[in-house]
Amino acid sequence: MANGFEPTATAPGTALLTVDQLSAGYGKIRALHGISLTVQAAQIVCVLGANGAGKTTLMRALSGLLPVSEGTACFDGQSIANVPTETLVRRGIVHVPQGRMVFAQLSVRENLVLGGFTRPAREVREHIDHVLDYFPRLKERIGSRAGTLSGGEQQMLAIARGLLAKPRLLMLDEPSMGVAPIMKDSIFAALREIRDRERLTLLIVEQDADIALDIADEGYVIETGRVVMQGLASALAGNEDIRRAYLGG
Amino acid sequence: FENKAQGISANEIVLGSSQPMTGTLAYMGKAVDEGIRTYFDIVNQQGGVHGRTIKLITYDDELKPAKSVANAKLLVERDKVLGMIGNIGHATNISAYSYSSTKGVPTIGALSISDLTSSPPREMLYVLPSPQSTETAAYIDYAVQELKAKKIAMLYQNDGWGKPAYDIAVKQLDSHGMQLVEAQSFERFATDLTSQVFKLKESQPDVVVVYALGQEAVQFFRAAEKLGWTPTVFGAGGLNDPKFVELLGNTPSQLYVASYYDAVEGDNPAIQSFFEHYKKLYPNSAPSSTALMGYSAAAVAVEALERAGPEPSREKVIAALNGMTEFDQKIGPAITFQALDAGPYSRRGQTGIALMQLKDQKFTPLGSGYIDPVQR
Amino acid sequence: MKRIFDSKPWLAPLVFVLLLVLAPLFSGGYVLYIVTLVLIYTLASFGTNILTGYTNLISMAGAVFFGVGAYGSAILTSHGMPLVLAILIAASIATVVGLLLALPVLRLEEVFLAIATLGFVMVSMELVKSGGDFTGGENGMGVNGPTLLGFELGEHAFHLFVAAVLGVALWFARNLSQSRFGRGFLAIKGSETAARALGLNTTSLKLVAFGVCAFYTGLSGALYAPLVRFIDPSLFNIMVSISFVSMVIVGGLGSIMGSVLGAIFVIGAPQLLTYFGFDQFQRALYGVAMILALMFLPDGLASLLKRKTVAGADVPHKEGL
Amino acid sequence: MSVIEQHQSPALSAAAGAAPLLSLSGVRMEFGGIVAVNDVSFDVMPGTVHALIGPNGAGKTTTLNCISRFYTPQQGRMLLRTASGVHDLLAHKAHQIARLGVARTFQNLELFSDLTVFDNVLIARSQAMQATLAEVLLRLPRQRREERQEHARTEQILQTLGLSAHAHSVVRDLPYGTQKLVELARAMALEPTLMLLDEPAAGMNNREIEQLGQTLKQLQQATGATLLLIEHSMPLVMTISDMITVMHNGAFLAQGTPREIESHPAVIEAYLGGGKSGKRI
Amino acid sequence: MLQMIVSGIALGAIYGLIALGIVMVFKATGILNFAHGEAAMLSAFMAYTLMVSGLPIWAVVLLTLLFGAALGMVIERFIIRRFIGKALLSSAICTLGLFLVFGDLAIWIWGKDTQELPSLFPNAPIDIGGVIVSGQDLGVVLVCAILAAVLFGFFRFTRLGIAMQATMENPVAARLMGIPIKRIYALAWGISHVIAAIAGLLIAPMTFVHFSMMQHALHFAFAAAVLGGIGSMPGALLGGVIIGVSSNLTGAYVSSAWKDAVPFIVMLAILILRPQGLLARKHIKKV
Ligand SMILES: Nc1ncnc2c1ncn2[C@@H]1O[C@H](COP(=O)(O)OP(=O)(O)OP(=O)(O)O)[C@@H](O)[C@H]1O
Ligand SMILES: Nc1ncnc2c1ncn2[C@@H]1O[C@H](COP(=O)(O)OP(=O)(O)OP(=O)(O)O)[C@@H](O)[C@H]1O
Ligand SMILES: CC(C)C[C@H](N)C(=O)O
Ligand SMILES: [Mg+2]
Ligand SMILES: [Mg+2]
Repeated sequence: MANGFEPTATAPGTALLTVDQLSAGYGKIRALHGISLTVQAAQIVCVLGANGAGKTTLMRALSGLLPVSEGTACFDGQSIANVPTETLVRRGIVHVPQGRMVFAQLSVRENLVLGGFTRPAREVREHIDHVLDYFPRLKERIGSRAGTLSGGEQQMLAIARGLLAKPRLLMLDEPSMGVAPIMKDSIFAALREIRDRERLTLLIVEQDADIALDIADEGYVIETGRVVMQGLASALAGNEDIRRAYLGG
Repeated sequence: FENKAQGISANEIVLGSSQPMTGTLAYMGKAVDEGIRTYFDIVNQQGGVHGRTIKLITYDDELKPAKSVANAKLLVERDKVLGMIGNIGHATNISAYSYSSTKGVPTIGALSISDLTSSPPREMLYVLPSPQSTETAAYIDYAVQELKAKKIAMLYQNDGWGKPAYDIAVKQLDSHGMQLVEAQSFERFATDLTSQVFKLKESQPDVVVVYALGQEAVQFFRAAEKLGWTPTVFGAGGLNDPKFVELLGNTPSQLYVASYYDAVEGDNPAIQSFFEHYKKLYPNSAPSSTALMGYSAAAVAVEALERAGPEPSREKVIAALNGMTEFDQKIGPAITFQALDAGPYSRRGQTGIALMQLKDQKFTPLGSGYIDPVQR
Repeated sequence: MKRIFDSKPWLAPLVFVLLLVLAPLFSGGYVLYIVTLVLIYTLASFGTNILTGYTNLISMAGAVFFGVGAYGSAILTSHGMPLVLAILIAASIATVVGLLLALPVLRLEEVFLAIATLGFVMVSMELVKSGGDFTGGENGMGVNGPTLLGFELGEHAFHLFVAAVLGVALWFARNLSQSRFGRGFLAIKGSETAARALGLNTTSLKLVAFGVCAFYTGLSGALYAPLVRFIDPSLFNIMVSISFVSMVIVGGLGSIMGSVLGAIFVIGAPQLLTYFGFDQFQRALYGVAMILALMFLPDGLASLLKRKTVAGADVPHKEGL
Repeated sequence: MSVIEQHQSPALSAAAGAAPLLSLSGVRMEFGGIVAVNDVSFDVMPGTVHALIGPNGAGKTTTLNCISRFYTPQQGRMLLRTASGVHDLLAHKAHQIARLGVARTFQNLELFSDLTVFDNVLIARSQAMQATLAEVLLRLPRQRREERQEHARTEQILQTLGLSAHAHSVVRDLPYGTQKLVELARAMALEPTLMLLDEPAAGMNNREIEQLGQTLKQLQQATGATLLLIEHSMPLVMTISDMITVMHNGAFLAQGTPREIESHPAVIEAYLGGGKSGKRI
Repeated sequence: MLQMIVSGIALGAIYGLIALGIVMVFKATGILNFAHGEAAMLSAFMAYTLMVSGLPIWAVVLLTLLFGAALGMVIERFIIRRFIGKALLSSAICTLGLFLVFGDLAIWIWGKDTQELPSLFPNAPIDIGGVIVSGQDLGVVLVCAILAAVLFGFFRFTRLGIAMQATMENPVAARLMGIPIKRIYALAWGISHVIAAIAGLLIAPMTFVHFSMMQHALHFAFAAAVLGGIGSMPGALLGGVIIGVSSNLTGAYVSSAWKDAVPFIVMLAILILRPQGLLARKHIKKV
């Protein structure tokens, strides 16, 4: 396909990611205490929670950066607990980490090329142009080294790099951090568009509950490593009590 | 009779040695150690000294003074050796001696050609091989007087072994009213000597004195070949070594070296039978003049022990060494120690060297016997 | 609970160091010599730790400071100066040398700093070799044995003397680490950018770190000379510098106790191998021990004595998860 | 008065009867062909919360880096008015800026991440310590007194920001939001007259942002400090700022009160957009 | 003068050759390998053993390169892997441990004697307008330049090369891209040790084969690597040439005693002016 995307095998409505009673942590410190969640194919699920709740930890555990101590996590019917990150990327799980982690010494283009490391090089080359359409700012700086980009530009690069892996499940940890309002809106719009068009599945951790619940189908609220609330995004957004108790504002 | 505190038991005498067994001079330490052990083995097979076999304990000092002190302490205090034998190097000997002398432990045969090791003379430090002042001065004299050299240049290793040789050469030339036409130095294990050789060649010397060992010496000849130059060379004493000749291969250049002993591959029967035994014990080691240094040290030790009698002690060994004059070690000049105040060579066992020339891949004596410009 | 500049965990190390100081007095000789040597090297290890462990400046100039200290005390005592004074002056000269060398290279980072400072070692070796009678040139020079107030110090007395110097130095190092200077060093290591934003003059702090390192290392050299009684240009050897850095890494970056353990490992272990009859492949065994130590105790030997580590200074610098 | 005319801020400040605390004029910063800041001028009045907003890559952080002297602008002047007089910032080095009473935080977190929260803040108190190297080595009374005082002061600062519980945690192990707060605490510990905050609310949720806003307001009232705030969180910017300067493509775009900026067409077009994110809540 | 410069370039190429391997592994894994020279020494001994066993030259070369690759991968697998993402110094000191082990290993297997390895190139001197170079010199320069160019292209233009640099900068982020960092490490060490083997084969005819044959050159190789920016392959070669030429000119016109020290002074002066090294880009840290 011209844009580099191919339809995924999983039909809508089937669970792509199933997490059951998952626990993980740092050394002896446990940060997650039995988290369960389900993400349907082509769904957008957002995870909300105060700072320190364990959102980042959850993503790290799912992408193989942290060992899972208990519970199960299945992706497309296969277990992903304690599977090396690089294997998971090949299976289609891509994690855009909090704090961007762009390769500062490499150029924007090189960063993007590495985003598609697991894919045929030629395909990636075409795909880069396509993804850059969403981020005109990056296009202007394609030859610059990523370390010289502004904070928001780096965030865009991190997201673009994630997209270039052509994931089936894209996990974004606070994708809007440091991004200007107008850009934030357009990134989320783009994500939704890609989901609709390419049937990309998204698991998003986001601090801005309003915008997250706006694009999400379903939402989870976690607190100190446990799920305290879950439901349709619209329901969560509409419930004043929940807003006051967990989401602020 | 026993004196365990001094390394003497009913049927054994223990001596100790501190050698560079690792690091850049490891090959020397190894050869000396093997030389000493071979000699002792021969003696032990013949019943030992006054019924006692001799045992050697060797520790590695990497040629570092701090380590040689530690080794000396270990040898004296734990291993309770009668004396130290065959320690290589100037710095290592001096620092070890600063300790061992306080315990009254003699160093029977220090192997250093540095003049400073024996000058000023140190009471219990008996240095064996001929000093550099003999060797280098002999080269200059021979070149000037016999070869009628007008222009002499020098290449030396930039350290405590090569630099003193340079100083002596300058002094000796001065006594002939001459000067070096060119002097170049290099560091141990230098990768390349081209620039030095180039400068030396440009000065068009009749004779080049080369204080380099092993591979650097070979590099010198290779570089000279590369530049199309066939110099007449006086090489450092250490070059008197079959291994070096093997590396060097055929060279159009003339090479003279000093030897502290008769030729390794010559017809000296003592050397021949020594190396026969040596090859049996160490089939993988090539005979070398360095191993003969070990021979020399061991021979002096055995002689001193013989003279010390059946009830030896450190004091008796020291007395025996002090009285050692014209002891024939059978492989080279006789060994003599003089009264402590007799001058800068009073604690230097031998001062003569033989000049040899490389012919058909073999070092053969020039036939002029042992030269001794020091004339003590 | 980790808490940096806590003064309590000092008891255990103190006992340990006391043991180190007192035990060999009963045996003397070889053990005493090795322990004295270890104590002397511990000083250099301290100094290197302040520069490398705390401030994250990788310097290979240690051999220069050590050599200057050693030659300084050797030359001064040979001209009749009392040992204590000679040692202090020698260490001060080393400090000045340290500051002068630091000035041009402060802008350099990590590997660049390391290799640039390595250049100083090469150059000073050449200078000492051409020092003529003053330094003994390539031949090196014999050194007078230690004396105090005109009395010759025996090996036991000198050991105690070294221990006393080390005690004071240890106290100074601790005081320094628990001050705005020590914290400033750690700040530079953590983020030089942030340090500057907080008003820390990082240039002068780095100079202080270099100065302190040079002083301690110089002191170490100044005590080494009278112990070994012979010094030569081989003191200005890159391996000497590397051994100081090794002590700090193997012992534990940023840990004062680590400095002691590192010195024991780097200086003591090879001797120990000799002592127990492993002199054959001593270097290889020691190398293997070093590799294993680093593989399994990445935070250094000090992590064996867990609580004594200065938290924070021992954590690798690189971005983790 | 139109927003654009307000750009003549010296006139404005003169009208208000006070001299600006910080005054930038014609600042230009270029990186090998990329003009990050292009002839930017604005004043920050003492005792105000002054926001600096603009699209990604507009040059906000770069401007801040110029003020705090991590960068040297190729052109322009930057003056800081303190009790001791008017200082030309270009004549100062980064660490001297801090000593003039200017503290800053960093967009990408520049914490001493291997150290504890307590030590991060204590390091910022170094300036308050006068003991010399000799006093330190010998632990003379002044050194001991200062250490005591500053330990106490540090504890107090941590308490103010609600960080006491984390005092002895190593910063690296803390969640992102908390780390942001530590940076703020560290800047506060300098007791600055001007605080430069680069996206302090990034990584915080709405409630936390609200809290942060209150904290900043209180801080300002308690210390009289001036805040120059870069933020993309409109809820925060619009509620606590007295004045907002907008940059776009390295250049000055507009300046005005929150109400004026909110409805400024050029700002809406370039920055706020029509969506949810640009709205105050 | 010209002669000195030309033979300085030949000498510099030797340093550059060792530096290339050091830079290679640094650029991909962020580890400063002190044992690199010793690995070259082991390879040279290996070649010597193969040679005396009577194998043809091409087989000796091939097997030696294979040996190098295997050696590098084994080191990576059992030791270096534990140091991924760790601080620069602990891994560097660890390789120092390797340095010691390799030294003794060589003594243990091959003894303390010096051996000879014939040159792969015709050793006859060639006279080019009064300047004399040996085939050996030319060969080293040529091989070094080709290697530098190939490695430069590899890091600049291939995805694998870029991935290696990413791995060094941030192993975690690299894994998030699906880069198998362990394999990257193994590969980098394998390649760098093949370069070490090449260096061993080419240098041995000049220094001879013995356990400390690389120790002198190692300092200069490090200086060359750093001077070039320890991230740039052409930089390593250029650094080597500057070191070699300044060393030779010092030897010829100042004093041969300062031959080893002056190149470091030159390096220092250049670094003070250009702290990131000659051909490397400045490390970016934006705040
Ligand atoms: N490297 C670490 N070592 C130890 N504990 C950690 C580490 N990283 C996070 N934690 C702890 O794990 C818990 C969850 O942290 P996590 O980073 O997952 O929170 P979060 O929900 O992502 O917060 P934020 O919104 O601030 O990003 C916190 O209590 C935190 O202190
Ligand atoms: N050191 C540098 N080298 C090259 N370009 C740079 C450098 N620093 C900044 N830039 C460029 O200057 C522009 C402004 O960057 P700056 O960081 O100031 O933006 P910003 O307004 O803070 O954006 P954001 O809101 O995303 O943080 C960007 O396009 C950036 O890429
Ligand atoms: C034994 C000698 C040939 C060399 C030794 N280094 C010396 O000092 O003289
Ligand atoms: Mg998080
Ligand atoms: Mg910014």
